[in-house]
Amino acid sequence: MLDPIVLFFLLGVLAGLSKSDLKIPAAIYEALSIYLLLAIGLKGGVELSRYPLGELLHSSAWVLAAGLAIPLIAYPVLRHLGRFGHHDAAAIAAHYGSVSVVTYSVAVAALGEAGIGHDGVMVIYLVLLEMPALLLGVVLARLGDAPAGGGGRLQALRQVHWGRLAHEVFLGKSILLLAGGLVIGYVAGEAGYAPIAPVFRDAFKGVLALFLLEMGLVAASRAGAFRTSGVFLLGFAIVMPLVAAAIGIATARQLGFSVGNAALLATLYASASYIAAPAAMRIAVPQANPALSIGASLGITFPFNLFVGIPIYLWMARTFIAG
Amino acid sequence: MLDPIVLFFLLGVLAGLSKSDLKIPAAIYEALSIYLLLAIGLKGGVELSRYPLGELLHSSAWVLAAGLAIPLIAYPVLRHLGRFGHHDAAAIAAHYGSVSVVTYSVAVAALGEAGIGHDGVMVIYLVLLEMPALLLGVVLARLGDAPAGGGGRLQALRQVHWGRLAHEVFLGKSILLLAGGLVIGYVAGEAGYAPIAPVFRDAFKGVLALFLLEMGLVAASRAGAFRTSGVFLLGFAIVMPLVAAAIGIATARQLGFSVGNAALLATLYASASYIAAPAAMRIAVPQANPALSIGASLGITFPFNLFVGIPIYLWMARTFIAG
Amino acid sequence: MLDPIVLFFLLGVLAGLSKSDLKIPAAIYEALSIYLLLAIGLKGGVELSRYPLGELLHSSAWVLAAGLAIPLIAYPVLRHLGRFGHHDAAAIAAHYGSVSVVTYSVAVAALGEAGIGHDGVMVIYLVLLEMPALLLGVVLARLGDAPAGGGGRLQALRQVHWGRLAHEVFLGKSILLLAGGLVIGYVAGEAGYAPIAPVFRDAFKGVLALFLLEMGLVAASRAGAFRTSGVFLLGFAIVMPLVAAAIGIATARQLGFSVGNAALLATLYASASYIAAPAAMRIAVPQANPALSIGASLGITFPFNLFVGIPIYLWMARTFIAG
Amino acid sequence: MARPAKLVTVYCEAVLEPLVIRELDRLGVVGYTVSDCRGRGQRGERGGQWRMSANVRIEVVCDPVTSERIAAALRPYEPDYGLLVVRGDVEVLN
Amino acid sequence: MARPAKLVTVYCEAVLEPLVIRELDRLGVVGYTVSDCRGRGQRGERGGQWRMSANVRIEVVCDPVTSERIAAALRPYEPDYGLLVVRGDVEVLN
Amino acid sequence: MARPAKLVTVYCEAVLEPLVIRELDRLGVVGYTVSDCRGRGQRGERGGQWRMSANVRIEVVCDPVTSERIAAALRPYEPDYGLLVVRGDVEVLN
Ligand SMILES: Nc1ncnc2c1ncn2[C@@H]1O[C@H](COP(=O)(O)O)[C@@H](O)[C@H]1O
Ligand SMILES: Nc1ncnc2c1ncn2[C@@H]1O[C@H](COP(=O)(O)O)[C@@H](O)[C@H]1O
Ligand SMILES: Nc1ncnc2c1ncn2[C@@H]1O[C@H](COP(=O)(O)O)[C@@H](O)[C@H]1O
Ligand code: NA
Ligand code: NA
Ligand code: NA
Repeated sequence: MLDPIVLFFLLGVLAGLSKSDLKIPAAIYEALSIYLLLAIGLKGGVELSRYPLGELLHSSAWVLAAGLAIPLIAYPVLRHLGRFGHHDAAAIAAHYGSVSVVTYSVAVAALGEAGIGHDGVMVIYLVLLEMPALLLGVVLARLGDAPAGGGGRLQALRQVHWGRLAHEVFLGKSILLLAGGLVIGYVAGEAGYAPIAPVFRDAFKGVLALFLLEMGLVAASRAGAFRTSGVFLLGFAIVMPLVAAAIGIATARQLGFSVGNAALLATLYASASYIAAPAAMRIAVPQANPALSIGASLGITFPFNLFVGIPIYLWMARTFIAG
Repeated sequence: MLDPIVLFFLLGVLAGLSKSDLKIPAAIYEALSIYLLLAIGLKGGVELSRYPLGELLHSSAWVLAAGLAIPLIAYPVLRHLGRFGHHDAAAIAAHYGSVSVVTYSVAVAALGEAGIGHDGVMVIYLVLLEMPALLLGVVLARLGDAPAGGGGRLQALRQVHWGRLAHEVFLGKSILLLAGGLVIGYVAGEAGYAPIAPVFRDAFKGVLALFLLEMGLVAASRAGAFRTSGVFLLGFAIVMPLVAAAIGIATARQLGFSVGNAALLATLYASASYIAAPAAMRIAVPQANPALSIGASLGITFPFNLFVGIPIYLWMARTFIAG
Repeated sequence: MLDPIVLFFLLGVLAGLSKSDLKIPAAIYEALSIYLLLAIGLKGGVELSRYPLGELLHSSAWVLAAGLAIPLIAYPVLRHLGRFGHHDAAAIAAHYGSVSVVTYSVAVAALGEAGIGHDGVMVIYLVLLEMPALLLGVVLARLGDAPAGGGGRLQALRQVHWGRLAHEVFLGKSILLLAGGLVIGYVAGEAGYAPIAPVFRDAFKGVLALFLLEMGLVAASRAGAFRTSGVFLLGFAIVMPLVAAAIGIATARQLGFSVGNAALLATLYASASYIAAPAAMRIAVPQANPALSIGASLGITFPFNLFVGIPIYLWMARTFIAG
Repeated sequence: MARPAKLVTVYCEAVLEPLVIRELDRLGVVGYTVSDCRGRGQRGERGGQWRMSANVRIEVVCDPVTSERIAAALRPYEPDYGLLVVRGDVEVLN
Repeated sequence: MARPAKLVTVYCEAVLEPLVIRELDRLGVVGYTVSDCRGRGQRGERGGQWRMSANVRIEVVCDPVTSERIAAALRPYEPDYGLLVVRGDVEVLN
Repeated sequence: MARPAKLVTVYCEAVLEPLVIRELDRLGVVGYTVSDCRGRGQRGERGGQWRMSANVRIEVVCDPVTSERIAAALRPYEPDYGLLVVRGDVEVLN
């Protein structure tokens, strides 16, 4: 049930840990991530045109609301069980509330491998879930800064540079490319998509393989940083995705999703961001130590989802969703 | 009639103007432009083998001669109506006399969209038109430097480093890759082209989309520079392409071109260079302000052609050329 | 019989020698070489699953042993006939003992062009032959450092940092990507390979063309360095591949290889490394002048093989191997 | 001809670049040069594999007073970001 | 061991690079180092998105007389091109 | 506030980078910054087209004693590799 594509990640990790001279230039990393975001957006946009928008609107509200539960669960757990400071707890919670484009793509590949269908519009949820958790993370961090009492809290929130934050989050390249691709795909439709499909559809999985190789190299470079962060974070980075996936399955069931869609929603909830979240949190909550949040999301949760999580979420969907 | 591919340009402009953190690395920009130039050359070369060369030679002389009218019209207009100095007038005239590979490619896509055929050998004209206008631009600039009287003029022209200029122009990467691709495509023929076609033909439009995204980012970074150059240049950057396109249609009619070929010739004439011309003019006429010529050609004329010009030129071809 | 793809190399050489402004960014060079190595490994791995491994093991021992004859012939020739110092002789011998991935790929294309089949598992030999010659080269260099007498020699070998050398050689990106691709391809099999095949199989030849363009640029930048190294090295760089190819044909005959496989083995033996070897030798035998070894392998032998060698090796295989 | 000046070099995380430029804007500093780099410091290795581990070097040629102001303006970023600010003496030759 | 020298740093438009190198050739300067960068100056922002807006930094370690000659050779380019030339004192350690 | 220090700049072949870093490790030097560059020197032009012709610039801000040690540690590489080590005076502003 494991797609062989995940082996590229392992190869990257091996190269990184063994200090091989294999290096993927930063310009290529940028190009690959731009491609993946655009390609996913485009595909979602093309499929959107065939979908009843009213139904989507209704589901979206639910998916968003349930999605925000994840950072709201993660924050107190990290703060009180994990004894992290409020900055770190908020930043990590934001990473886990947001989503991972690559994890989603590997799950789509795994569905294909297993012969299970899904709706392309699931990408909408990917776009929707990317950013609210980041805003919530900033709110949690600022509330933690505030002196006790409602007045102090309100003032703390007022001190956030909301404009700059919104800019950072909504005009970050992730949202811009995903949403931009969505709109272009919607406008282009099947006919307009066809001539660019050799690049944006047929090449997708091969490029994803190259990106996973690079992710492995990056994750390996994070191994050291993680070692310092202790056993609690390791456990959190494995248990949190499972809890989030369960929330995803419950939400999917509630909304009458198909097995494939349910598995993808579970995967989205379970995935942690490492493109949009790290950059946004570094600017908005600079007091948080990025080694912790990136170490957990990229160093543990990402490979866990790739190798163990996705098969579990697929099993969960098959078991708890009526075919 | 608008190809959805132009939306990628809009997305790039939006990202640039909103100061998003989306950046396409310079190395990728280079790679994409190398690819586009080579791919266009190759395609033209493959088609060249099926074409009567004698006829092509005859047309080429006409196309070149009519093409040189464009900078010769543009220069006095810019100099006297626009009150530009002779360096700036000459540099801008050179940009509009030369051609844009991407505009040409989008026009080819638009023809495809509209179900109108064209000859692949039109690429020959793209190659031919790229560089004479640049030489003419340098001549105009140097003549402007000269004291009054025929003797002064001759001496001014003698002072041009013709060797270095020819090197800059003929061995610039644009000509080298277009002409190189042409020769390789011609030698390879259909059979030799087939195994590289997945990269150079099937992927063309998708890569063009990515390049347009990048062009949008670059054009947005030019917006400020353009604001200073005033209303005259804005008008010039819109009217000049229309005039040039009319010359193109007339020339095409004269040569008995098909509707598709006529639309492409009009587009070539109407397009302004921003790969070969800026680099060559910067070296050969350093006194000219590049913000003006690049602002006009890339900031105004390029998007104008994409969104408004190409549909107009297509309409012109359909109206004035006998099907 | 010449594949038109080699014309891309000529175009690159032309651009380089004429000092055109065409530059392929280093990041793109890196990306292309990573792609080629991975793609070749993957393809070999997929084909490996259909092949009797026992037979392969037996052939491999022979292929390796015969392959090591090449540096052992090259070294004394360079040392005594060419009057090179032992460091340079050892480094050059190592380059010629190792193999060139691109030369191999062009030979595969030439076989396709000529309609001659071959086994994908030949890639195994490519992987196997890449590195032992490098180790041998280091041994030869160190033995040359040693004072006369067996004891001195042993001690010289003891002084080699074998661990670091093995790291450099086995975890260099060439071996890592080739071997990694091999394993992934083997595990994935045809079914797992199919979805990434548009990138790793269909695009292969087009990307190879782009890489050859870049190789031409690099080779041109080596032209000056080579001029100083004299006529002997020029002769060596042409005769050595022919001798090596002859050893390859003899070995292939001995092992009962098909015509296509024999031509590929001859090409592997005849090819000289310029990805793995230069980097490894620069670290392990720093006293050697890289201008000599790279000038010979990349400046002479590589184009010689492309344009003259491969057709000869193909002819040799056809003549001396029973169809 | 040669005019003495200070060369301030800021080594910092790539994500900090826009914030540093904003501080330069506030101080009215027009000229600067940025280049991409990687490195290591108190906060560990930053290998440049991706944006989160990339560094930049920002160079500003300016007068001594401005150089002090730049240093002061960047001080608040120090506790939270990888940052090194050094200053040397140069002459401007044009 | 340590030999005093001048470090001349030229910040300029990327298209100017071959012209600067040609001037160095004329002056008989063998050694130099070039790196790609972006920046801002009197002529606005040069963000490095494409070659026309890219900058380079050219560093030359040389003796004081040569440094003067380099500055003089580059002066003619100043009116037409984005260009900044600075000089500092260094010691060559090898 | 401003603390005097030395800025050691090592220009060398890209393949030498890991070896230089290893020497820094041995000397207990924590901080350094690396950037990619190209150039020309006694050993001809290194145009940066591929790794074998790429250069790097390694900068280390350190105290005078360490700067001497770095120079000494790199001396053995000099005969076999393209390498230039220079040192200048800077002040650390943070
Ligand atoms: N002593 C140093 N010399 C040169 N660069 C340094 C030094 N210390 C830090 N850096 C650079 O500044 C960045 C951030 O440093 P730090 O905050 O100490 O981790 C590093 O990644 C290096 O690029
Ligand atoms: N004061 C400065 N400090 C550092 N770099 C500068 C400065 N002024 C200009 N530059 C660099 O030189 C380039 C050209 O400058 P300019 O001609 O003033 O536009 C700029 O794009 C910057 O990279
Ligand atoms: N005088 C110099 N000024 C600046 N950089 C230099 C100088 N000499 C050498 N380099 C750099 O050091 C590298 C190796 O120099 P070399 O060993 O002399 O070939 C060159 O490729 C340049 O990048
Ligand atoms: Na999540
Ligand atoms: Na034109
Ligand atoms: Na060989």
